[in-house]
Amino acid sequence: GTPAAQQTEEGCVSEDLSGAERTLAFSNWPQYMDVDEDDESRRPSLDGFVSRTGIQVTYTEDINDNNEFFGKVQNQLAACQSTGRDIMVLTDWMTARMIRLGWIQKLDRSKLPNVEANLLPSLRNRPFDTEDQYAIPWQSGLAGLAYNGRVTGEIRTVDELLTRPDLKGRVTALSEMRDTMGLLLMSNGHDPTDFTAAQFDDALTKLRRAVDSGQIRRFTGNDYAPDLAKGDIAACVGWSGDIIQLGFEDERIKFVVPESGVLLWSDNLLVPNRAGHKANAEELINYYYDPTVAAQLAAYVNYICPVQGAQAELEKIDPELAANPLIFPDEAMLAKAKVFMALDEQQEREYETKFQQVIGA
Amino acid sequence: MRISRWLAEHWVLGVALLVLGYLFLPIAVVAALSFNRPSSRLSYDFNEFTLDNWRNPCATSEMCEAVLRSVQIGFLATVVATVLGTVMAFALARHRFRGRSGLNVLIFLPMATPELVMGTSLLALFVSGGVPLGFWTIVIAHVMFCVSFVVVTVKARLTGMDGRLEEAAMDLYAGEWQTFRRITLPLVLPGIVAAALLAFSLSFDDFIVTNFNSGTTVTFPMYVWGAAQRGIPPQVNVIGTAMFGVALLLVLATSLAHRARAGGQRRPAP
Amino acid sequence: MTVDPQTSAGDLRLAHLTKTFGALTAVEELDLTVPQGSFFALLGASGCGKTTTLRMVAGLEEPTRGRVLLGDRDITRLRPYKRPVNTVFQSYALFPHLDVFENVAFGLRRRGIRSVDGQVRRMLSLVQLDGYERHHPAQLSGGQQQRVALARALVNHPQVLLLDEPLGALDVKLRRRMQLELKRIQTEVGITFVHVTHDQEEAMTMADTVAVMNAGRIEQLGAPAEIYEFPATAFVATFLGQSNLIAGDVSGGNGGDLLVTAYGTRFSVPSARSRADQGPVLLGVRPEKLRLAAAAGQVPAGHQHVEGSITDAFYVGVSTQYLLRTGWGTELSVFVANSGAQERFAVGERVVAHWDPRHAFLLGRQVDEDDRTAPMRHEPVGASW
Amino acid sequence: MTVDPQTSAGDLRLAHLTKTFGALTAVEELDLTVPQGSFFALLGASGCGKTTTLRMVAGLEEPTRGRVLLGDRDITRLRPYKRPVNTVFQSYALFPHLDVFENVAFGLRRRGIRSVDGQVRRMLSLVQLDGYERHHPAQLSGGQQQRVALARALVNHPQVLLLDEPLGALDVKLRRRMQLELKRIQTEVGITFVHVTHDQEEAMTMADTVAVMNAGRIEQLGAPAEIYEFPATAFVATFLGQSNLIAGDVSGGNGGDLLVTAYGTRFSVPSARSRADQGPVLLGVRPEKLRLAAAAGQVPAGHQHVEGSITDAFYVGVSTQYLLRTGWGTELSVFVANSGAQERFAVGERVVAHWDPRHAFLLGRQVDEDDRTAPMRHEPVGASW
Amino acid sequence: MSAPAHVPTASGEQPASPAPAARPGRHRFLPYLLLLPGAAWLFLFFVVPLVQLAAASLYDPAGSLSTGYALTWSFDNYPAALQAYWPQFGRSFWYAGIALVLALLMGYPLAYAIAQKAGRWKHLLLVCVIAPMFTSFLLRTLAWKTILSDNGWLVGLLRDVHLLGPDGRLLATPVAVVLGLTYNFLPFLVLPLYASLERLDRRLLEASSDLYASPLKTFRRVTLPLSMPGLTAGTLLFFIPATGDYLNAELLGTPNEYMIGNVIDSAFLVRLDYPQGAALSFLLMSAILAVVFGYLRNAGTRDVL
Ligand SMILES: Nc1ncnc2c1ncn2[C@@H]1O[C@H](COP(=O)(O)OP(=O)(O)OP(=O)(O)O)[C@@H](O)[C@H]1O
Ligand SMILES: Nc1ncnc2c1ncn2[C@@H]1O[C@H](COP(=O)(O)OP(=O)(O)OP(=O)(O)O)[C@@H](O)[C@H]1O
Ligand SMILES: NCCCCNCCCN
Ligand SMILES: [Mg+2]
Ligand SMILES: [Mg+2]
Repeated sequence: GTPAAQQTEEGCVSEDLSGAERTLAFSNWPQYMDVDEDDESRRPSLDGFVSRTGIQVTYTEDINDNNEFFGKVQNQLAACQSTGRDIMVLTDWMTARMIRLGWIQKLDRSKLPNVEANLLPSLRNRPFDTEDQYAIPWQSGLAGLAYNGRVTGEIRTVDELLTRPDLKGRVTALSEMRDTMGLLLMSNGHDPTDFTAAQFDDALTKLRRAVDSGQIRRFTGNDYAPDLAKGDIAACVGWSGDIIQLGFEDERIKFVVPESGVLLWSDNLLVPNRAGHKANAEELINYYYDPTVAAQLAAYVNYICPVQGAQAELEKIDPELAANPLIFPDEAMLAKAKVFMALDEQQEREYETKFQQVIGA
Repeated sequence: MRISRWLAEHWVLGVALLVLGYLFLPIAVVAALSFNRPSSRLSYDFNEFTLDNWRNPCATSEMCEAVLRSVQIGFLATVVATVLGTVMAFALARHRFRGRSGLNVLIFLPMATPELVMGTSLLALFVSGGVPLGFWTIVIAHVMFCVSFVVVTVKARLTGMDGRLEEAAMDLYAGEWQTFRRITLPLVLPGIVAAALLAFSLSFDDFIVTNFNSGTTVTFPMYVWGAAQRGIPPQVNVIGTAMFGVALLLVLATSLAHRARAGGQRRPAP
Repeated sequence: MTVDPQTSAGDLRLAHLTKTFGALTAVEELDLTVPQGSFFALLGASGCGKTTTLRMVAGLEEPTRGRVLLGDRDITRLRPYKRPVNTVFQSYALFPHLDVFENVAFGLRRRGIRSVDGQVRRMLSLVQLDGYERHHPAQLSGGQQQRVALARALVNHPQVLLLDEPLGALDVKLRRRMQLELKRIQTEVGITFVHVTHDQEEAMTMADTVAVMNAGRIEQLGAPAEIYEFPATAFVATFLGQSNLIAGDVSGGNGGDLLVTAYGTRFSVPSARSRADQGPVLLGVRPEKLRLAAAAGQVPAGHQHVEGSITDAFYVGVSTQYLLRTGWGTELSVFVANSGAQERFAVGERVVAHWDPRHAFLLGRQVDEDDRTAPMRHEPVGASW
Repeated sequence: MTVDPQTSAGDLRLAHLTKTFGALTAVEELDLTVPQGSFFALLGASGCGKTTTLRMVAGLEEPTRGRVLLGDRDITRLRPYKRPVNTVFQSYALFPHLDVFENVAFGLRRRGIRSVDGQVRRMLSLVQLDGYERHHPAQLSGGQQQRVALARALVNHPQVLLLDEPLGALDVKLRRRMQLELKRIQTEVGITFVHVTHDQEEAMTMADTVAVMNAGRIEQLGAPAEIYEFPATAFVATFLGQSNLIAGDVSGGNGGDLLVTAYGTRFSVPSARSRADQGPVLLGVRPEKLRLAAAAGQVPAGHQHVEGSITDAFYVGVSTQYLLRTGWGTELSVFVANSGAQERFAVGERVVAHWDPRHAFLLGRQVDEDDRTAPMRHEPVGASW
Repeated sequence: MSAPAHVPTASGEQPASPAPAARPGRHRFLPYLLLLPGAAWLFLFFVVPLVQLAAASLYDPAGSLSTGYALTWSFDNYPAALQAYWPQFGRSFWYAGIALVLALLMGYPLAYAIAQKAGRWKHLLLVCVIAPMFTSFLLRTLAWKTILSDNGWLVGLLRDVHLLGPDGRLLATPVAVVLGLTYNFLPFLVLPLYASLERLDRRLLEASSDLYASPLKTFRRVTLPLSMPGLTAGTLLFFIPATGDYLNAELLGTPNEYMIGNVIDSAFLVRLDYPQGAALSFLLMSAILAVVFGYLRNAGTRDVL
């Protein structure tokens, strides 16, 4: 057999080499960092961090999907080995799992004054990290629908996405169970914050039908974006910021908040065990909680910014963006946005397995 | 009548050319895109001709590092696998010993095992052994799946070789080592070169096994995989096209060199 | 077949040489001396152990027993590359990746000789291959390849050159040419040649000494004409050239002659040409020694004769070959040169075959052995092939 | 060399058959009739177009011009698998993946014949391979393979069987055996055999008709003895058997004889044996037709003679071959059968070579042509090889 | 004749040198020495992991990451895995099989033409078969994605000639997956086949046509059987990786085309169900081996590789 993957603070000690090595390995999702319009190899906010602190950042966009990424690093973390990354960005539920497994290093709050000052209250003291010492939000966002108006007409509802004949085979959904199933639960009139197993099964049946009929081409991670942009995919389940970014290049690509509701989630900055540069990571976290930096980032990625005061800063750069409810959600938007309920290990396994079976793997 | 006879004799060539066309079709797309200035980062359509990508193939340093890394891994894996495999091929072709058939199975099995299975099982080994994943675990894995191909290729060449040549060399005052160095090795060399080329192409192109055993190390195929998820920089196509060209030149050069050594066309029998 | 007592410094001697492969004895207690500088031919049926013998001399095979000596030096256990012996292999075994020059230079280079150029060129010119230095073996004709193989061996000035059917793969015409060439070169360089061949004519025309091997042993050894004219055994008589052998019994003596009775007829053979002087014998006459006459009256005095009828006749240009059925039912074969002088006979004609008793020879015979007819040139030699 | 006007239903006729490969003309305007049921041999130097001719008959090569007819049927453009013609290939081309039985059955099965068993077994027994049905070609000796190839072709009862040097790869001994075998089988089955060979002896002993080809054309065609005894051209005289050719000029006639002056000496040749009756000629005598005498006085009446001294002598068992230097400096070659009756001569001795004029023949000569000596058996035939 | 009585010894006899002259005893251990490094490598990095994987396939399926997995010899994992994923299983063999047929239809003429008809272009053509392997597998597959894309010229062309309906697609269909499999593994089929066809003696083909076999019959009765060793080796080298592949299905297909490789991939990397992943891996391997040995038996050439 294999031993449990559970680690403890005492059992798996990480050494911080930040004093000697001014470097940082940063794993993130694609389209989650501002890029210079003229020179795509430059990332202004990150470059700002480098010049401000002298810490060299190796920035890798190698997270496409929470599960996929977990699969990549779990062997090392379970064995208390370095993943080669100092900081990484994962969604709430995955963050919760990692913390539960003891794979995440505790941050030194004293080195995060900006976080202390500017983290949105709604994102503090969350159940999986009651003292905000493991996971600091990077961005929040919405999971909803998107379409490319160049190749199809407008889409308003989840049902349209799953059944409209002209979309057959040109639709993708997310392999992120909570996003896809959350939308389906809501389209069935159920509440993703609080649903029963039967309700889940109903939603899953609906999904299966769409898969079997060939309506859904693929279940994707973040990689739906290029296909949607190209028009290979007419419509999909996607994440707000990505779509808005695509919309800048082609205004016919639109994000849709279905009437039945959207999913709200946050991605968090995490320092895994055996990461050698925790202090450098803390400097980075603190840097991004500077409202001007946060605004710079938000202006590009168009996700929901967790930093108080960023909206004011953004107003200075781009007032139109600052008023976009998808970036700084208003009450109406928040009413439609639901957070997928927390699952215990047993539930998670059960629902994941069922979901995976439907999405074909 | 004559036309039908000509057709009867040449249609195969026609089909072969069509199939070659099929083999080259995607390469042509890759090559074309290497001259493309994409309309946007996420676009993969041919937009506008440019030489920029070729002038500046390292737009992203990750990509060029990945290419370099893949070449290094490919080189190391090729050298090790070729040495190990060649030596094994010699033992198998030239000696009778106990356990031969078992060994043949051991060599055949990796070729009969889906890459996925090899990748996952090897990963489990590294993790349970506490071996940090990275460059060297990739090399180890690549050597493992290349060795069998090398053995098979070299062995075929060796068994086809006339053993009397070695006797003739010994008769002509060449000791064991000299015989090996002057006769056996040069004669088997084309087989070894072919095996090495095969090994390199297998290693350079591997995604599945590498993906499982790479840790955070990124090889070129893995870079392409990742890039495909977020929009491929056109320079990737430059690398792809260049590798194709290099392969063409390399293989062509070796076969020309070989032909030159063998001394051209065989004379018709007297 | 015993070791020659007086041997010179460079003679090749095999003493009690034996080689067994598992249960099979390929070479059995071979004793043999090949005088230095001679052209020695080893003849024998397929599988009789010729190649094995040569391989032991070359060091490519280790003898089970016995010794190989060069002069007084025992080389039995020397590795092949340490022996002053070279081989021309049947299939030439030219190195395909080396050109003609490098093939020939191979042995010299292996012995650490630096300036090989002169020697190689001289050797290539000896075998008339000047200008072919940069050709590769695949670009040469069979005859040219053969000469490269020869040059490659000769350039080393070995004490002994072994030739294992070097002409076996050539067509008849080329073969004849190469034979002369080999002989010329051997005369020129004066090295000991040990030549293995299947072809008796080849052995006879080229060698100073011929050894006829049978089942791992040597049956007879001597000058070609000596063996041909007076073979020691029935095997030799039929293997080297062809013979009509008539089964009979010695019935007495008559001065220098032995009397033999066969099928009720009496024949005489000079005792000097007899290998047996009593009991069952085979009376041998070579087909070209037999002559034909239309009637017994035309038989020259002193000749012996047998009557019969022609059952077959073959015109082969130079000669005509007849098959004659004797009164007692077996057949004799007669070769008559087409010199224009002889009468022609037709199939069915009754004729008399006659011969000078001095051309006959007498061999010992196993009791159950029967007559043997010399096969005509175009007749199957044995039943099984 | 022209088409035989009266042809029977099954004759193989080649009419103006021509094949060019690029600039090279391999076969040139060949006209030839091979009578049904005959054993026809095609002889010629390497590269003269024999194989190409056969391949056109088999349908494996398409003629550039001309026609191939079987009886009255034009088969020039018929695909090979539709012709009643089979080939025994030089290398046999046996199917290595099929056993002997299946090799032989191949053609029958392809023609849709179901019960092949009896036919195949009968054929195997004809070539004496009963019991070898389940052997694979790799397990057979060369001679056995040859017979399988033969059986595989014969079992189809083709109208014409083409044999392209089927014996070329065999060693001399086996070759002789196979020749007889082939002849026997042809006599038995009565199929037309067209046999290509390099070996003139082979052609002469086996064929009813021999055609000598040279550079894409046929030089002479006829019964073997006819061609041998009275060749039409110098090429034929030296290619089929061997000849001493003496350059001279016709100096007049004398009854039924022509008088030839060569080197100041007068010789006569019956006009019936002359291919030219004026101008420069070659006087031909075959070496076995020459006889040796110690002195001019011993030359029989009516014989013509040349004096000279022996420069070389080869003992080859059946015969001894002498080289004689004539007074005018060229050489003659003389074969003397070792029948025991003839005197032996030593190198250096002065002798007289003589012949019956009826054994000489006369050929036309190019003005610049010189003497040619029949090569001795063991002398190089040409300068370049 | 002054013969060199002594020849300088070739010094430094190497263990790696083969000794054609059989010297009993001399090289008894040499083969083992030669085999040791390679065999050890394969043993350590192939056999041992495989055994480990075998053990993993028998873990308690109720185990989890946080609790760990216990080896409970749960053979039930096998039927359970098969039951859950037999469609993907079947599909793997089905797609690989169709791809094999296509590859044979394309690869045989190609190999044949190169070996027998190409004359002096032989080497160049052979290079052309190998060279694409140097352009990344992924790049080529992505290129196929572009070629087959709904808005691409190919689909447009096929729609124009009505081989595809107005809404017809190529990408994300079984056709695309099978095409991708065919494409990617074709060189592995062609190379051994070529080696075998190159050795084919043309004279045998002539003999066959001389013996009344039409070109088709000649192919069926002579060419095909004689190329069997290469065909067998090529078939295996094509079929095995094709069956276990998941990238083509992933990139060119939809969940409806997913093969067993996709399932194993997700079992190991996404669902983290090691027992099931391992069990599926072993099921796949044994299925492949069963097919292979069944095939080898029929092909009659055991000694292909
Ligand atoms: N390595 C070996 N192992 C077993 N038997 C062998 C070996 N080499 C030769 N023999 C056997 O020894 C006998 C003599 O073989 P050898 O090759 O010396 O014959 P040969 O006279 O050269 O025949 P050929 O004229 O056919 O070449 C044969 O019966 C042969 O099969
Ligand atoms: N396919 C071909 N292409 C070009 N030239 C050819 C071809 N086949 C034969 N030739 C040439 O045609 C001539 C006649 O060849 P062919 O094979 O008929 O000769 P051959 O009489 O059979 O000779 P051999 O006795 O050597 O077999 C030769 O010069 C040969 O080189
Ligand atoms: N381009 C950045 C997308 C980040 C998505 N994070 C995953 C959220 C899952 N609910
Ligand atoms: Mg031998
Ligand atoms: Mg020919």
